[in-house]
Amino acid sequence: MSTAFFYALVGVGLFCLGLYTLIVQAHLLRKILAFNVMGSGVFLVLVALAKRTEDALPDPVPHAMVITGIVVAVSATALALTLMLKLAKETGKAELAGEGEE
Amino acid sequence: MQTFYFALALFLLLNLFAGMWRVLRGPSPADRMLAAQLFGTTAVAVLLLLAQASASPALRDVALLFALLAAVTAVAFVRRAWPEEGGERDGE
Amino acid sequence: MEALGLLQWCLDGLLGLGLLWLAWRALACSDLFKAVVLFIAFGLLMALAWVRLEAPDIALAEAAIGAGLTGALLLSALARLRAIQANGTIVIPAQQAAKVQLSRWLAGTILLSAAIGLGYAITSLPPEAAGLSAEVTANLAASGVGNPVTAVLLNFRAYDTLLEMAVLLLALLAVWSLDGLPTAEAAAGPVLDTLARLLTPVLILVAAYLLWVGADAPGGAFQAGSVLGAAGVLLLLAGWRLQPSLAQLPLRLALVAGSGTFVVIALLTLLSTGRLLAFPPAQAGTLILILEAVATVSIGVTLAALFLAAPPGHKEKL
Amino acid sequence: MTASDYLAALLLISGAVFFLAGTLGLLRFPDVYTRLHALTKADNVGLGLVVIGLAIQAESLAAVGKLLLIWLLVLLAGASVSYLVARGALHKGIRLWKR
Repeated sequence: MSTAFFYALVGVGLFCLGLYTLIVQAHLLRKILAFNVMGSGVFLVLVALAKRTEDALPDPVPHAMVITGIVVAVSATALALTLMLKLAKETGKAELAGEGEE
Repeated sequence: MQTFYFALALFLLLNLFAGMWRVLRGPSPADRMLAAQLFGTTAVAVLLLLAQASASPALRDVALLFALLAAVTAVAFVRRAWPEEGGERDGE
Repeated sequence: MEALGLLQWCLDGLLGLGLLWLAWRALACSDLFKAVVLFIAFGLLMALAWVRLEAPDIALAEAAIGAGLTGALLLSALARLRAIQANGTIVIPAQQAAKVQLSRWLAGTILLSAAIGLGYAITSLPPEAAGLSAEVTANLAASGVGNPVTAVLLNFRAYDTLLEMAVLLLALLAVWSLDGLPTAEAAAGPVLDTLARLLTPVLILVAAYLLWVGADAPGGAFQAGSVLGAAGVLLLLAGWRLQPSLAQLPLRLALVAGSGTFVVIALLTLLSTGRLLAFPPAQAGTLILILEAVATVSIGVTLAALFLAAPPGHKEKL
Repeated sequence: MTASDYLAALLLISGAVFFLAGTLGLLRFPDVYTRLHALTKADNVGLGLVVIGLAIQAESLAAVGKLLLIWLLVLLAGASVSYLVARGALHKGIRLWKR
């Protein structure tokens, strides 16, 4: 197995770990972290699979997409954090209302 | 020489993971933050070694960024996120 | 040569497993502060992983964003959350333990099988795939720059970058419209003040350097903009605020300059060449440099404003 | 291997030893203040030795300059952050460790 595939598998692991946390954890800050980990997993898969070139430079198109993605991810994180704080200010807790409770 | 650089980089990376124990253990937030600070410096050293080993000077720019921004997270911690310890307002 | 290969494998293995372990610890631990610190360490290891994957451009972006912005954003959000919950009621969720256990098992099983399926899909991909690298290399000479990633970002797929500038602006508008919760900073002591004064010019210089080398070596507008944003974060943390006279029109102009220039150049190319953002090869280098320079300023100002989370001039309260 | 190779290797290994010492101190020392002390050794001396070792091998004078700049920046950040953390810890009432 080459390095590229190893990192791609790590990326898959990160994605699933993040998605699992996103589902089972209630606290919104943790959900935001989980979302970021998922994003990193996707980026890792993209860039790792771009490295499947023999001796040549890796495919630059996924690299460019991931750079864009990192900057978008940080701005989305900033927005999500502000939304979380706003919710906490309104309801006193940083969690989404569950079924049957309002 | 190349093998030697990689061996040292691996050694420093192992060091970094050993320091992870302090982040997990704490006890105070300052301890966790200090460990993160050491990770930054270790990463700078690893990047410089890799830059030399793989003859890619661009990695020195990555190390330069880490060195430049090492203080920002720690300053954010000291100025904003340091919870009261044993004070009347208990954060956690 | 064999020892070298083995060492590289150890390095990659340690990095990959370390990434998974850190992510797991960060997402599973009970203390939120610990989770944030572990996540910061995770970002650091990601930068090393990009280096190992021969993606120095991404490593630069990850280093600038991870070290300069994400940590500060998360830590200050955590502090604000604590302040809010110390005043209000802290609600401890009363969850039905059995139901939670069941849903965890269910989610865990489904995602484990998803991971296995995805892993299988990835390992069954062909081990050699050049992707678009041959096309990019063939057209690099006409792009106006020598760094293939910059060529993709600002010439071949420039519309991506145009829309990305719009996304950044939208995120900031959404944050501003939420009437965010600004934190007043206590006066900075002499050490922090000196640190900010020493580092800010170097940060601006490094941003300019990254912008310039981005044409032919790893670097470019996003990396430079993130470094500028980090400079803004450092200044904000040191208690510096934008003067009221600059906080209105000049700030807003700086925020929209990136998208604005992009749109103007897009229209000009549409009129002259008939295709959106198709640069004539002779002028491509100049156009890219102009676009990148303006985009750098806009990205930097937007990221710093996202960190402040409230329109400048907004009344600050503790 | 030439003489400068040996010198560089020696400097790099001593740098790595300081990193090891810093990590051990971080793990073994009893309180924040003593751990700060250990940390700064890795930051200042460890990275310093690594930088000098690599500067001997560097391909150009510009690369040497960049290496030194990186070291200076880490020194500046390390010193300031150590001061801020130690002062903060005193303010928060974390007691000094006494045997």
